Amino acid sequence: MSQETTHAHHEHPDVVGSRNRLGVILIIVADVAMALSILFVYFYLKGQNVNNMWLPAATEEVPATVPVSSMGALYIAIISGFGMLLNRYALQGAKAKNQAQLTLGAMIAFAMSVIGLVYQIQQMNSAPFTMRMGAYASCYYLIAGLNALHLALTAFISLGNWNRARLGLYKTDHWHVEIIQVWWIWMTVSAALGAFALSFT
Amino acid sequence: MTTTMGRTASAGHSAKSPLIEKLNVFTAFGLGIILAVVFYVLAAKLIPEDTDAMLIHTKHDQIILLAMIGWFIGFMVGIGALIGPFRWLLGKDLSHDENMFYAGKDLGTKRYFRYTTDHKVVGIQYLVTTMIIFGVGGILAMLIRTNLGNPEGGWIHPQAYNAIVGIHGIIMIVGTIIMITGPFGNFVMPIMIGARDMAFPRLNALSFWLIVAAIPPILSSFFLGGIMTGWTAYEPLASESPAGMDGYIMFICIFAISTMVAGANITATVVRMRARGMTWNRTPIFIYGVVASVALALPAFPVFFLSQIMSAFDRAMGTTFYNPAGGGSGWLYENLFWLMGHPEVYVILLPAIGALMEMAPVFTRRPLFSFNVAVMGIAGICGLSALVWAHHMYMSGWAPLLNGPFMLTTELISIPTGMLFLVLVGTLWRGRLWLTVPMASIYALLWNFMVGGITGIYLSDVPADGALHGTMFVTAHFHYTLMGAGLTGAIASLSYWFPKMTGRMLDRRLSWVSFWMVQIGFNVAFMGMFLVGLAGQPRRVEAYNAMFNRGNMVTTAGAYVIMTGMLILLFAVVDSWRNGIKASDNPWFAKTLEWSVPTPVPLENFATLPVVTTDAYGYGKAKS
Amino acid sequence: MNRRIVGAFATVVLGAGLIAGIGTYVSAAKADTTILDATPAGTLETPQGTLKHYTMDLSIYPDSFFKTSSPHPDWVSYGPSTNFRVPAHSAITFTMKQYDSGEPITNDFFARVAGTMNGTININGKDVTKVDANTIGHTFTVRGLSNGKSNVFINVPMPMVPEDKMSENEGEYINPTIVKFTIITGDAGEYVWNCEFPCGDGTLARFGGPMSSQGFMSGHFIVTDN
Amino acid sequence: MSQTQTQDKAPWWKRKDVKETAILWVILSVLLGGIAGEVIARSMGAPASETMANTIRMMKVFTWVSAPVAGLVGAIALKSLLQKRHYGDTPPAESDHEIANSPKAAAVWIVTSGLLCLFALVFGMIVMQEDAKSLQAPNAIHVNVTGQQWLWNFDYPDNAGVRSHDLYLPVDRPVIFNVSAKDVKHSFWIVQMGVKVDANPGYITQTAVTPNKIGVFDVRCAELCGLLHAYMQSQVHVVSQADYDAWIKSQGGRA
Repeated sequence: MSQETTHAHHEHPDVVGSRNRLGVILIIVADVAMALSILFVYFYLKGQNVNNMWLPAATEEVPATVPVSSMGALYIAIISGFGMLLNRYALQGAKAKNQAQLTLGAMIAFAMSVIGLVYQIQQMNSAPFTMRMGAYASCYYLIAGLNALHLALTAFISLGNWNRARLGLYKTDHWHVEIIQVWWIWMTVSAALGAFALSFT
Repeated sequence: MTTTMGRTASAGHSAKSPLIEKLNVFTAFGLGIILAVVFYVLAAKLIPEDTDAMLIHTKHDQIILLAMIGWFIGFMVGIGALIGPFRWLLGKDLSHDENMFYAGKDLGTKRYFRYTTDHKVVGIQYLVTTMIIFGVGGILAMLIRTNLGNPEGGWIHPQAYNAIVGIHGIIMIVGTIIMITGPFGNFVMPIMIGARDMAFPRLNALSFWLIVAAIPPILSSFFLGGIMTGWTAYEPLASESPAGMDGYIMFICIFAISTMVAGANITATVVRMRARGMTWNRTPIFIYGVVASVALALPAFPVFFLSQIMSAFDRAMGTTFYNPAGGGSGWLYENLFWLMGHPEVYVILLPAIGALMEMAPVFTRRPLFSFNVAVMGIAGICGLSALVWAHHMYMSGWAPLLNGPFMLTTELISIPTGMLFLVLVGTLWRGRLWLTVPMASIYALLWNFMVGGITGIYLSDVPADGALHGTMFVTAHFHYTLMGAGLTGAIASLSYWFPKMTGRMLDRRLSWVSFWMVQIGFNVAFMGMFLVGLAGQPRRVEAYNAMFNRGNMVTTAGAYVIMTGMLILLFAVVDSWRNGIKASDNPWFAKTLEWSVPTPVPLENFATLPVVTTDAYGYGKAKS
Repeated sequence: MNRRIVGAFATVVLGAGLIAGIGTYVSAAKADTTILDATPAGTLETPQGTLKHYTMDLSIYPDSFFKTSSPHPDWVSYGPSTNFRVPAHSAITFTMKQYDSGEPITNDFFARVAGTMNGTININGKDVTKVDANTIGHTFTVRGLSNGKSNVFINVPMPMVPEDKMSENEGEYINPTIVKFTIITGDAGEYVWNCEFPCGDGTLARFGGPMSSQGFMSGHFIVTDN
Repeated sequence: MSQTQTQDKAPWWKRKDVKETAILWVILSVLLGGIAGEVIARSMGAPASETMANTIRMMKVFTWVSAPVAGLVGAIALKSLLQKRHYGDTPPAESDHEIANSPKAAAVWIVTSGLLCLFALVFGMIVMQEDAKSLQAPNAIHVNVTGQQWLWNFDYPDNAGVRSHDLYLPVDRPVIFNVSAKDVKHSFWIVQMGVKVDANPGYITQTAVTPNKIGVFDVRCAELCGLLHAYMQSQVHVVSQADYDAWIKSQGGRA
């Protein structure tokens, strides 16, 4: 996500912008591949149900695993959605050369990513089972972990975005904000995918 | 090597933060080792002991993995990989002078030991690293072959033997993946398309230093009990293995990130930064090979990454993705692994064939035969290679009904592959063959890849796989494709682009000697391996029935010839690099752009960016 | 020209030397390099006539503290060595002191005796052909490659020592299960043995750790001529 | 092959070098097909089941089918090598023609390879069906195969309690193997019968074969399974039905 300005002094910002957008999209492609294979893992193990241990039966030392409701994951997706909208609001501000709107949107978007991250971690801590309790539990933590990772990354990016907006670095060109918008969209979609998977227990 | 004559203006590095100047490979290793030790000690102290209630003990793996993560963080911080992102975060983007410093301006040889962004420096760094990796893998190969000299093995203990086999496999796979896109894709490709640098120079440096950071973990696994799984790291065996497995996991995770970064970078460069007038029809075929390769790796390696993350969790957190006792499945791992694993072999092959197709017109002095078919072939291979993974699992019993469909997709791949053969022989036909090592390498590729391809047809067939799967036949088959075709292409590329990269010619006599020793030794060795495979010797065995002894002796003998040839090549490279014959700017009289720039190549390649008006294969048109 | 030939030659020599050095190091780096030889004990009447007789005494400890330098002192292990050398075409009588506790075995095929003289083993003085699959401590299972001469299969299950009898005074275990059995060796060759009772606690399928590492619960079983 | 067409008047197939290439093509194809086919048949040894016989026959056919392709590539490459060579530090004169492509040649090439693929596929499918027959055979006997690090053991469910380390089978009777593993992945492989299926922990996989030859054959593990993988081998004793029943009795089963 860093700006590559080695030769920007003799290149038009739009050229640099489109190049960076392509780069980010390609990296997102890789991330998509990973997210999709996580769905594959979830549904494959669910379908195989090896030794009937997808949701293990209760034994004296290990209590039975109870599937959590997928609402939690859905809330994460919704929070990300809000973040995306706010970043879009900031983008419109940048386009309209409205510094205040840009800064405000970027700030709240950052706040959203932090809220989402905290909430996701809280969910992981309050789950009624541990990772060791069978395939379902493992997969739940895998999906939650991916969300947490994405949200942490988003927090870093949107913090930088807010900071740069604050410093007025987007006066001349605002392609950073556009690219961050692309990332926010993927953030939301991936969270939604996780929620989709978890809605099947 | 390249000096740093850039634009003479603004040489003053006034506004630069001193931190950038301080960091280099030494600070990286220092910080990495320190953090590794710190993490190790803290983890050993803080992590609670395993209780007997736990079916899988995890403390040891947690300690080892944390130490390796510590190494990784320390190394990347120490090399300066995080400066860019944090400067972006703070809104203090790097100034032009700082970027020039990053690009290695006026740093002389120091730039080879820093986070240098100049694609030519990265290319040289990759070249040396690749040679080191092949050195390690080669040593392990010789140990394997020596141990197989007698049926009862025993020279090396089975545990060490399994570790050697596995690490030889994975480190050679990584070496062959980077052997062309790394050195030549970075050094030559941007010049070839008429660009001043890669699209994202800092990501370029990142992708290289990630590989350096990945190597210590895999080597450390020798001292952590080794890995007993072979390069495929099949589960659940990998969960049963000693802590050496953690080194493998760490190695793969870091390498996968590097591949992803490089893939995005190279693809963006080629798509967005080709010179004016370089339409897709005028883009050299080597570029297609490289882009196809990295574009294939881009979605493939994250899957591998994930499979190893899950292995790590199974080992260190007690999850049960793969452990059947907890509802896990080994078939899951196989699917994930081969979803990456089959595209990966074309990731290795395509740049090699692309490079040789690039050289064919130069050394036959006639146009590349049917450029479009070549592109179609490469595209076809890319498309199909994502649909064939399960032919590695015909015998795993995971879905017998799918064997038919996967047999179809697998055999279809022989069509685009055949197109590449057509292009090569079509270019040779009635050309004036300029007999150089690259020219001879084209013939070597035709033979080796033909053998590899036809044996592949047997293996793609389910009933035949019932007899051949898991035997030495498979081992010989993929050595013919990866080494006989891939590595041959890489060595040809080395002698072809050596003049541009080093300013000197690769010693002709020595490289011929090495060429013949490697090719003859290779064919002797792996023909012998085909025979024992057909006769029923399993792969990856430390001892075997006496009936296979003769074939194994042949293979071992061949292996020693290869070793000699490779060592001669090593000397030729080192010697020619230091005091070989000075090369002209265009010793092969080729028409691609990289030969139009002076040697050594100036910092930003082109004083003025070129404009392309025709493809690079206009040979043989002189008299018409 | 001259210099190049010399240089190339030197590189080859150095490279080969390096490989040889590493190879020697690796082949020497074994956790258990010792080999235990059978001790002669006259002759023995066997179903196959009178054969030279040898004896071999082994112990199985719940840990490997007895080893001077063990990377994992807490791992279960055979002792005093894990590599045995016995002469071909002769009768070998093993006396095994099994000091470890046990559990039901995962695959009760290995609770059956196979490959010993008369198909029996002697446990604490009683001859038996199979033992209770729920009280196995370890097994001693020898096999070779499947080609004619060396297709050998010997399986000797060893009952556990009940936890309460496993009392220990200053590192000395007492009350072992004593298992005696005689095997008749075939042709010379290199065979292997390992324990088929999963005793690698805390590893997957309990077959990692000592079960999958050299020098603990597996080793070489070398049959030599004369 | 039409990529040899050039500007001059004579039809391309009349040209001298084309004719020589054609001859070379025939010679190479015969050599490759003959030698490779022979080597394969010899190294794979005498089959002990129809499955293995089919496999060997099929591999020979594939060899003969792909030999002409390899032969053609070889012929063109060799002919070009024999025609105009150049040594030295400076490039040769430009080649005397400039054919940059030949749609006809490409089309012929692609269609041909497509047809060969189709042939290989159909042929393989047919053999697959043949091999699958034993799996449906009504008179088949069942054997439960268990892989455990690092040994095989065999149960004969038709005679409860009969178990063995070496596999005993009656000749000319279909056998269905139900294969599983105790710990990690193994691969159950009867070498001379050309059947193989992985033994997966947590799953039961099936394969079947009809041994048609009395003798002693090999079972090997074909999937790296850890420390002593190399030694994970057993023998298969294929005996007459009478001997088989006798053996079952001797093991305490009622045949």
